[in-house]
Amino acid sequence: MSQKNMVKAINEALRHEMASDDRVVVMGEDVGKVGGVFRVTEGLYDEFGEARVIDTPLNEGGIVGTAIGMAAYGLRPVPEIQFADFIFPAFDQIVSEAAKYRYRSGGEYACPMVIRAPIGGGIRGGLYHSQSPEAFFIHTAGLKVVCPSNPYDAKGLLASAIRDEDPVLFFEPKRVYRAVKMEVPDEAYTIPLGEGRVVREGEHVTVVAWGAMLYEAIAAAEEVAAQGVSVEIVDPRTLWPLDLDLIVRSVEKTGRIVVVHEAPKACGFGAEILQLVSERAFLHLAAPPARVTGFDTPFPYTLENEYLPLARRIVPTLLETARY
Amino acid sequence: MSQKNMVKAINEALRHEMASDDRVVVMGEDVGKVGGVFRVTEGLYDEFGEARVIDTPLNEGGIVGTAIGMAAYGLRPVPEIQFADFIFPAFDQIVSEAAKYRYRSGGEYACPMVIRAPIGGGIRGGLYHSQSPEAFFIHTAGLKVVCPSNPYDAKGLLASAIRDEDPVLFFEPKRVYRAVKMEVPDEAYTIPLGEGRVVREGEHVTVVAWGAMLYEAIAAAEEVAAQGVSVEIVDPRTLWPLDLDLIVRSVEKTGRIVVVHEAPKACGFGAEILQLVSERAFLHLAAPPARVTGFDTPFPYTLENEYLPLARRIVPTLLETARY
Amino acid sequence: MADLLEVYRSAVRARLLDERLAIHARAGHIGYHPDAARAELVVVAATLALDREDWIFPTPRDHAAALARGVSLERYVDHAVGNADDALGGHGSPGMFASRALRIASPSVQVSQHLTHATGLAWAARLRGAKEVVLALFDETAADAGDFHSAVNFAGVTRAPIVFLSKTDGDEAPAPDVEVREKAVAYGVRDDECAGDPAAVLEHVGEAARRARAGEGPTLLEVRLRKEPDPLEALRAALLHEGAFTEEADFAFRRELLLELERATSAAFAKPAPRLESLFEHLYAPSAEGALPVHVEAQRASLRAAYREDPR
Amino acid sequence: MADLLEVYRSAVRARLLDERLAIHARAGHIGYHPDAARAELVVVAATLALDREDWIFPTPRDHAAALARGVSLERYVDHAVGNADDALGGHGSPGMFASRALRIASPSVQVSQHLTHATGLAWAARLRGAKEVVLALFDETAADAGDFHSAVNFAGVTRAPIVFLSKTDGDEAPAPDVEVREKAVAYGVRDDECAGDPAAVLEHVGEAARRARAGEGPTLLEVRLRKEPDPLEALRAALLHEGAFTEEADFAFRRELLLELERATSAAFAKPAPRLESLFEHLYAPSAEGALPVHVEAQRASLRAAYREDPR
Ligand SMILES: Cc1ncc(C[n+]2csc(CCOP(=O)(O)OP(=O)(O)O)c2C)c(N)n1
Ligand SMILES: Cc1ncc(C[n+]2csc(CCOP(=O)(O)OP(=O)(O)O)c2C)c(N)n1
Ligand SMILES: [Mg+2]
Ligand SMILES: [Mg+2]
Repeated sequence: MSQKNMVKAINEALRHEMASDDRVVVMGEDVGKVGGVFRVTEGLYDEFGEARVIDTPLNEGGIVGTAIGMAAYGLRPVPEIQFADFIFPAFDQIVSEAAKYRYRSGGEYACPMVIRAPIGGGIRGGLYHSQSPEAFFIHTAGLKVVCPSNPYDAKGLLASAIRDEDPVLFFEPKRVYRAVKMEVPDEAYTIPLGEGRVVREGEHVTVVAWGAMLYEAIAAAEEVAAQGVSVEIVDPRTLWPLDLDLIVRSVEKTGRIVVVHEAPKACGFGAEILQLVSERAFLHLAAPPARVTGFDTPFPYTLENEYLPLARRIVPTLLETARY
Repeated sequence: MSQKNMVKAINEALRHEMASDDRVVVMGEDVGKVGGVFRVTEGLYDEFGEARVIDTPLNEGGIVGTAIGMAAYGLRPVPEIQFADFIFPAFDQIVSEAAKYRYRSGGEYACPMVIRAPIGGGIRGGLYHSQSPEAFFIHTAGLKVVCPSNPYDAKGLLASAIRDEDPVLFFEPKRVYRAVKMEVPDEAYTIPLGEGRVVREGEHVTVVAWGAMLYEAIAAAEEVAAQGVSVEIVDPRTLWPLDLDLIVRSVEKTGRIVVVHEAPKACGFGAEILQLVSERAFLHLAAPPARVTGFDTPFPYTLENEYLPLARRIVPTLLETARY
Repeated sequence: MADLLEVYRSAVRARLLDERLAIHARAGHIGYHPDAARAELVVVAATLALDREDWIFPTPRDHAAALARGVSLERYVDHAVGNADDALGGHGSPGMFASRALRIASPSVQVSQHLTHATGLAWAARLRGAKEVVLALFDETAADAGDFHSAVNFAGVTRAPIVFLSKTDGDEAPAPDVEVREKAVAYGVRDDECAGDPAAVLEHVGEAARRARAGEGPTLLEVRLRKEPDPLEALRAALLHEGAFTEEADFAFRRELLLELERATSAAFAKPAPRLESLFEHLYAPSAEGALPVHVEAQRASLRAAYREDPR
Repeated sequence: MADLLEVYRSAVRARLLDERLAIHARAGHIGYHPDAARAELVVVAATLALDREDWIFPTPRDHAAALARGVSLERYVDHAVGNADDALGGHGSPGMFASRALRIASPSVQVSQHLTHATGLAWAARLRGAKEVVLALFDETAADAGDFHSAVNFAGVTRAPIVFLSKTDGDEAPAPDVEVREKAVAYGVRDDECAGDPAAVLEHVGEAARRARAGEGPTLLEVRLRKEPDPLEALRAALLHEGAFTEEADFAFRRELLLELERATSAAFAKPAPRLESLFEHLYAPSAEGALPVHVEAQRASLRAAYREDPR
């Protein structure tokens, strides 16, 4: 047990899984000798060698496509995409192939793999180093989508994702990578996919937030607490399949819900969560289900803090929802 | 004015726009001499020649990518994707490039183009000839998305899309292509993007449906009418930007809403429409907003009619919603 | 090595299957049928040039590979019909037949995407020290698509044990004026070519597979197919001429096949469709408790409710 | 044709800009700065080898092209800072500078995607009967990405008037062992190569552009860059040696530039950020009435409300 950041926690999960299962291989652009742009795979090349920590050409479609073949053979590839923004050259392979490989073959073949990619804004990276594409993959049947908000969850969820029999998108909030440190066990452990967590208990409004925005939700909750509004915060951790029961239980108590996410609003995951809640807990809703999200524009360079749903933009929606 | 099917109506719109604006070019796999897999571009090659009706290599990313360059030069390309299922090799070019071209260059460059693609099931085409990917593009800021349900709308909307200054995804319900005939003027006309249409007036429940599913919604409405449930049906025609005012006005009257679509449910466009209605008309809602959609699985081969939200699956939800 | 008679017999099975399923497709009994487009001899010969533990990545047109590995006509027709006995559970559309036991991979409908999978599997086999080789089939137009570039490039970089086989339509001119085999140099991959006759294919695929197995890396093999006159007819004439069989024997062989097809199709169409619930199977691996994810279970229940009186 | 002195002067501007913006990037004053990585001489020479009505598709590292076409340091720094005067409205991240007036296209951050745009524009120009030529710049690793394949293939098919210029890192070995220029044959495109010195680049790009303009089709030109010793230093020494300028004159020239940079950066950082509302501009073409789509207008209003006291 020691204080670790998320980069270290993920690195440990990779190391443990590779050590205990020789089918696990890591691959991607500069993941080997360089250890990845964010140094998440550092040291793995030295420990496991070039046959299991593989530097690939610059071609995300090729990375995911070859990983599908490796998975079909029986390996457990863990491809890294340098930024989630660069996942789109691999979109066809993920959406048309990996997601449907088991289904279309009637279970003859499966596609156990974990695609890791940093997501989110806040590093002044502009349009193509900041996006949060989770909704695309949630809309694609056959995938699972995970987004941890802290080092402890990241380590346990990644272990589960690697042991899962199906393709998992594992999105890492890059703004959290080195910003948050906490006690993380040195040994391997798992956190089951599909289980959310109540991060803060409260009475008046339920907030669902994940990744880097969880911290903004917490900051907003602190702020409105001073005005007598008590906020319960749920971190779903696994975005899909969603732990809807946990959210519904919370809404049954509070009667109000706000979802926060960085991605654009239109057809974002917020709409899905809120519509599911409207379906399951309609009579409990005392106020319109609400969202605070990135805008329906590309991710801007200069005004990124205005674009992001930071506490400043969450607070008014919390107050409005609580006082509706 | 004469009876025309949607294939003919779209073909006429292309011909009119090409004749009146020499910047308009059609391009794609076998759109030239062959006239397209569905014969939508038939005759254009003979009329306008190979410089304006262009057969391309089999590479959708190349088709859309070159179209972006052509648009930057000042042309108005209208690329065809043979099936919407094959749009994914072009996904990166559409989502990362076309959608953001104007925004990222501060308006120095624009990207006026219309990507045409047939969508939807019902032709026993299985996984890769049946999908409805509209939500992916609605989630991508900077695009417009159109889906006509009949020949008249198709002709007028396509003309508007081609004259629009921004990239438009124009999805054609392939099951409707030759199944529906109606009076369509021979001369050119436009229907503005962003304007929906009330297809059927009713009192008790609002249904939003588009493309081929509109006809299923109508069939379901007929069926429940016999049981005293009066259904109002809205066809948004342009999916994004959405004519939300029209839908909200209807819900203010009926107090109930059901969205029908072929695409999978999770993060589908239904969630967005319903959440927008919850935000705008919460106090008018007398029943939970509901959806009848394709399932969260890939599109199956054999059981496609069970997968699709046909009238049989719409009816129970209409009754439940009306009687809530 | 397989002999031409064996190739012929497998190819005739594929051809008669094509003719039969084309009828059912036209009549609307099945969704559609991607036929071999007269390339069955090439596909069969390439398949028989491999060892049984080698892997094949076919296109949806290459059912001849599955037949050559022993798939019965009935099993394939069950798949094309998508009935309750379909190995793919009625999920995959016609041509997507796959079998792990036979080492026939799941074909991609997106042209060329399976090529990258093939490279990945070959590379994985090599990383694991296996001696297995991969054959990846494609039609020449697929070389324009993006995944051809990824697949051959990754194969070049990894020296994966793979044979990319282009079934090149020798009656169509390439555009631009570049043969598929000429693209090999762009990836540092060995290229080769041969005519579409089965003896040549047996030899060239056999040799490329041998090199791959020996660690000498990938080959891009262009097979130039002439579809006129019908190559299967030409082989039949040659074998007859050589006395490999008599007209009567061939006639009897074909009649037997036609009867088998008749039985297979009658049986296949008589079988029920897959159960309603099968729609939700093989989406994810079954959980230990057999439970579906909550959202899927809700959808299953709603379908069941809408089809309450339906016995399926 | 441009002379080496002109190339030198533009390249020094680019270099000093790089040095300055690297400091601001490290200090966190700007998001980041994609520098020219010692390829500025190549980029400048290639730019000056073209006519002014020719089009350039740069990577985000190729600001030297914009400078060579007359963009002031202040204008570029405004962009890197993303202030209210940024030509891109604070939308594009550093390196995405674009100018229709200067025929500098919007660079893609997704490596290689701009190459396909370049082919499309060249093809469009040819379809319209214009004599304009396109220069598309890339770093050699981009040849692995999918859009390189699409772009060069479409250029080969259409015979578009385009020069693809690979800035190949001569200090890195290609993997597999294939030079970028060798890939041209896969697409039926002419290939060429030269060293990274500006005279060679002027000549080879000039010649490739001449061919393109004359309807002789595309060229894939591989420029082999050696980054050690610093090529800009080498050119400086050569020009000094030839007497093109004196040490003193060069010193004065650089001091002038440094002052200009000082003014540009001070000015750029003193300027306000773009207005809040600018977040929603250039999403779509402005409507006739200037109204935003309903959903965007609602978002604009909510932002404004959250920043009520903010004067921007
Ligand atoms: C990515 C993708 N785009 C489009 C298609 C549709 N498609 C199937 S085969 C084919 C090409 C047909 O040309 P060719 O291979 O020459 O076959 P031929 O028509 O000559 O038999 C196309 C465009 C596809 N399967 N995948
Ligand atoms: C599609 C895509 N994937 C990944 C990246 C991130 N990326 C930017 S440059 C680059 C390659 C760096 O290698 P090289 O071109 O050799 O530059 P060097 O590091 O040698 O300067 C990568 C992977 C990208 N821009 N686009
Ligand atoms: Mg062909
Ligand atoms: Mg390099």
